[in-house]
Amino acid sequence: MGEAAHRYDETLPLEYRTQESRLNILGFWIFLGAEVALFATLFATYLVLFQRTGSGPTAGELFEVQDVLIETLLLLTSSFTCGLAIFEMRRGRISGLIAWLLVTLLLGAGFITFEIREFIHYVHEGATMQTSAFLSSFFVLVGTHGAHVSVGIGWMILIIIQLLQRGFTPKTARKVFIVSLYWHFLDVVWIFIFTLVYLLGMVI
Amino acid sequence: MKWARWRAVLVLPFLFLFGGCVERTAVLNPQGPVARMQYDLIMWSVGFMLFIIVVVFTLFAVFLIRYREKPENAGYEPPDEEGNTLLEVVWTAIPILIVAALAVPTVKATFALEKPPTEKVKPITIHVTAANWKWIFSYPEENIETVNYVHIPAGVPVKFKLTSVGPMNSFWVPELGGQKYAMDGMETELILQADKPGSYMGRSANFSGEKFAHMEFEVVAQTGTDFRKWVNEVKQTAPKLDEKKYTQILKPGLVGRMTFSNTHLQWIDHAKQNSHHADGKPMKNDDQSDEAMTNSHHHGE
Amino acid sequence: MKWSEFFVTGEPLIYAADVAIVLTMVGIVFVLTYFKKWKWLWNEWLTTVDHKKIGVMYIICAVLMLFRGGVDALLMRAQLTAPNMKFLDAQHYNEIFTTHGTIMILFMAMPFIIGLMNIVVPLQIGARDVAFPYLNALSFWLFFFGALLFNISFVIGGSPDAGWTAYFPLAGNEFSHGVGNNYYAVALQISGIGTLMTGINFLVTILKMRAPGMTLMRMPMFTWTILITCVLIIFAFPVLTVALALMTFDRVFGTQFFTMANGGMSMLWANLFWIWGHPEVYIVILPSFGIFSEVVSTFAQKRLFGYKAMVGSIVGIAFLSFIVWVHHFFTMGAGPAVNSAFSITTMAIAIPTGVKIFNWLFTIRKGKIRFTTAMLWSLAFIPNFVIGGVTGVMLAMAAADYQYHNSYFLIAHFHYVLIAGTVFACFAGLHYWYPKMFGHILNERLGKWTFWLFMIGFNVCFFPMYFLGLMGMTRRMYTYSAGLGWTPLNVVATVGAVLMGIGFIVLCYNIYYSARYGERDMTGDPWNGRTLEWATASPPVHYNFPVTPVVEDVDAYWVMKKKYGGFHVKEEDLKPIHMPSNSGRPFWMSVAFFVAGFGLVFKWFALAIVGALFIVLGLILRSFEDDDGYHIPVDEIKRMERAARKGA
Amino acid sequence: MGANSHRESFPWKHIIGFLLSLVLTFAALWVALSSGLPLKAVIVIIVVFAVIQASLQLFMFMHVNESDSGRIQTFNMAYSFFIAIVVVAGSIWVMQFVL
Repeated sequence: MGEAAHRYDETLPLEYRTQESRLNILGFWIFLGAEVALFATLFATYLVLFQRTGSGPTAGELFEVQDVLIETLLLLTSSFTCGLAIFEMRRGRISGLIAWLLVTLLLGAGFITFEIREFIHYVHEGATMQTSAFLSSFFVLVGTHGAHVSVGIGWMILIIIQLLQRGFTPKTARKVFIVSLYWHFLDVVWIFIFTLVYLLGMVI
Repeated sequence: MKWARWRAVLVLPFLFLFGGCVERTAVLNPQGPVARMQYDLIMWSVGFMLFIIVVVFTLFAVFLIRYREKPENAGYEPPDEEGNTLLEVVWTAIPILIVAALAVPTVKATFALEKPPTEKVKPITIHVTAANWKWIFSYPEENIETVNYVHIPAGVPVKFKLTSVGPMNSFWVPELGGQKYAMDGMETELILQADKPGSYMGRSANFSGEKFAHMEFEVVAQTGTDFRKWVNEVKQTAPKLDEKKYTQILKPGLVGRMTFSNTHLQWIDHAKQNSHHADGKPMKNDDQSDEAMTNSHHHGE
Repeated sequence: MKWSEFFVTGEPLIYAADVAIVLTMVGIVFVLTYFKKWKWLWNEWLTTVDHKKIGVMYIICAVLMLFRGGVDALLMRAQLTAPNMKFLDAQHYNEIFTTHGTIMILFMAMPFIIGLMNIVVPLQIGARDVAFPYLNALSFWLFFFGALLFNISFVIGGSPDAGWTAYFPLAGNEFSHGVGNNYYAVALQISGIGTLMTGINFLVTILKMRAPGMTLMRMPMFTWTILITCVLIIFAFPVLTVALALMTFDRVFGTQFFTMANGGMSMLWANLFWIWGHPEVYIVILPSFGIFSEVVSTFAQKRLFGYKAMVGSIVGIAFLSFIVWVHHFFTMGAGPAVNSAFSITTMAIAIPTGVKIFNWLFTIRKGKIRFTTAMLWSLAFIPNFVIGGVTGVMLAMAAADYQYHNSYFLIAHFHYVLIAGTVFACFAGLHYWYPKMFGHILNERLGKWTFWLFMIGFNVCFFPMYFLGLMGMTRRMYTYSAGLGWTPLNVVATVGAVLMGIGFIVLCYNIYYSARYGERDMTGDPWNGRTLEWATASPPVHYNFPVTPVVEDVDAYWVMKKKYGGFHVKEEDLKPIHMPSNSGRPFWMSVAFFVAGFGLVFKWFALAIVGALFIVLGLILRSFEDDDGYHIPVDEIKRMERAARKGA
Repeated sequence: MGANSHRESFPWKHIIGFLLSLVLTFAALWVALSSGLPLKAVIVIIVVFAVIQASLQLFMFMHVNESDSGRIQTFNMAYSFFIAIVVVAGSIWVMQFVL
């Protein structure tokens, strides 16, 4: 870091104004690239194992379209509202930003609630992580995504607090922007979980 | 392969230099068509590799000697050259050609090794089960089983169907050909063939735990008639294997050679355990195999 | 759990190690207290975010790990010297080769490379520090505590014993009951997270923080290789993260990924391991290529031949490295089509590698070669690496690989590429950049002794192994019988290993000797270097450059020297410099990782949760932190510059 | 600077992206469960839909190509998708014989 860290450019949106912010945002994008590789490995594991059900139930026996659809719509909508939050931030409206972030949070919490319910339901049916390779890979893949969403919720809460404390600064704006990237990314992962885990599991 | 022999001559001095001799150097002493195919491929590659080594080492030596800093050339200023497109194209093209020259026979051999080396003789099948730390050989057609040694007819392709109870092992008889893994819940196939009667050392090439170093076995190649004779002898004299005895054999530890006049395949085939493509082969009473059968039952198809 | 299971017992070697560890600890505490150095240790090192200090700490750890891995190697060679030796028992031998492999790759080669890149890359691109200095400190401490966790397995709980590849089901609960492989899974995980962050950090640093005028195609070759290595790290390490996580789940929580029942599949582990494992090989070899490029060009006193082709070949190698992994298990039965495809992609790597070899050869052609120690290592690399490389091509030929696989032929091959590639590069880089790190030169005479002992020892040790492999000796055998004819070559190999050990001792002595009597480097440019790191003082002031240099061509500093007679700083150009603040948090957060990891290893979940809570606490505190660093005023810069350049 | 140089007063991009996502989700659901297409066709179609939807997120919501690092970001994501395909398809291909 040097003077560059404080190179300030008024023409850019708030979150891009300092060199430090630009570095952070790029770094986070690259981290997301690593996350793609991480989830790809989990998907590869799941796809290799999902028909190896041992003595446990199969995907077709387990999944229910209704639950999955509700989770999908919740997360999809939360990604949209998160986008709206950034839109509001770029218009300089902090109340709009916080409002949309709160909606996003609520939708995310709803998603997590449904997911936990789904997991509990499976466990009650005797389908646990230890039952078969299929279920191990299912719980770890979907669970890793769920853990990411939970982390996202906690993180967003921290940032809302900072927004309330400090208002719009290049730093808080950058943090909001980065958490929004994270949130959208989780939706991208979910799209593939929806397709390759649930839809595929229900057709094969 | 006159050319290959000639190249072998280049390697041999090294072997003698290091106190080995050809007979000891199992990989370079092929005793069957499979090993020979691999030997030829190895020798073919060794030629190119020696060529590369000679070229690089020569350039290296010449440049080092000519261009070192000496009091005489104190005023010499090395030229500021960026590169030389022509040269760079040349030393990109030559490796490409060499790789191509190696890739074609490699692909051919890789495919060829999956088939018996000869069509004329009907191959025999031997199931190989690796366990901690012994090799179990089952002859499904002859209905006999051996432990830690295996008899095969010379001149006949042998299909070894490999699996494992427990850690992964690798089935390797260097004089007869390359290895393949024996893995739990899987079946891999390795085809070998011996030219003539003889005894060949085999061993596990993949670390499988404490006593792995002792996982050796002997491959005894016999003439067709001797082999038949041996099979009949085993059938008449060897004891029967039962599940209790078999479970005992599977226990981790070392055992000597054993011979039985039936096979464990009657009640369990470890290759079918836990796999997706279970064919629902009937397995008898014992708990383990029952479980194995349900485990491997595929619900979706 | 009983105490006798907690502490490893039974072997005199282990008791000796226990005593040595306790004595060392007491000694360190005593020295720090006696000389009142605790505060210095904390302020200058444990909390530092300075890339140069972090780099030095990486290298110190790497050298320590080289010692540990080397002792493992010598023990193995001792056991294999003669047939039926009773020096080590099977279990002990198995633990030793497992830790040898794991330590040498993950805790020696990688940190050595990462240490050098920490020190050199920001200097080479004319930056003040890396993009994320705080994260850099965290990376180091995660690596450090990961390595520590792995190493304590030796005395607490038992070492992993399933090979550095940890193939299942051997490494699973069914066959590995102790905590050894838990250590493997957790310790590698912790240091792996650190490595991933290093990758992101340096990628952003190189892409965004280069000095004005330094376009991508003007970057020094070492920086180029690090850039590409970062890409490999970023996309390969998540795969390891997942593989190790699944291993942890299987071993600690009883899932069925790689088990023998309920659909588990051991081949999946091999597949995931090598998807990471092959790029990993290039993560340690590409930077080595970079180091050799710098050293060869400096001491041939001539610019690197075919710069563009060199860049292209690095990119090509990196690309190919992700699509060759199956060659590590050609013998697993995937069928001829799969094997042929991966065979061809593997052989294709030889093409860009060959291009590089010829480019180095033609760099020294028409040069004026100075045989410094660093140059000797770099020159020795060429023939030795070619031997390793061509045997690599032979191994890549699937049908022939069935005969080499898992034999000593393979062992010889990968030691030829990893030692002649990575270890030679680490030594070359150490000698080359040593004055930049510490301000004095490593003694050349002792350096040459190290070189010849180690290089000859290396060949004596590993060349016979090619033939042992062809004779049917397989890797990881703790003993062999007398009638096989393997004895003479094994004796030769052991002699070679001893020579390498002596070479290492000479190196350590050299470090001590040079610190006391070594020639001080007052110029900052002892080798007549070509790249920007030589434009600063040795060692550089913590802000690196008083003003950011402007780059006009490849070999930026060389051009400056030709055109302007050096890098001149006018005092009126000085502006206050912004620097990041030190932080103790990376250190204690990594301690928390260590505690959580330790809990996980022993399934003491309460402890693991406590550790995890501290990690979360650290993250929250970081999020709320509002520290923008500090500025160094111009007068202070003037003072420090004069002090650093005194005597120049 | 792409998306943010002209400040819009209404989030058209987001709304279009959201609606398209919904359409693609339901379309994939229909293809999978009610279309009666052969299995291979179903798999291809739903995977293609997923990829389109992911790109929608990346470009409409995440603005992957904005800022002075837009090209790096885009290349980074493209390469990570390439790696994802290698890992997933490669693993399946390599282990097909035991699946």
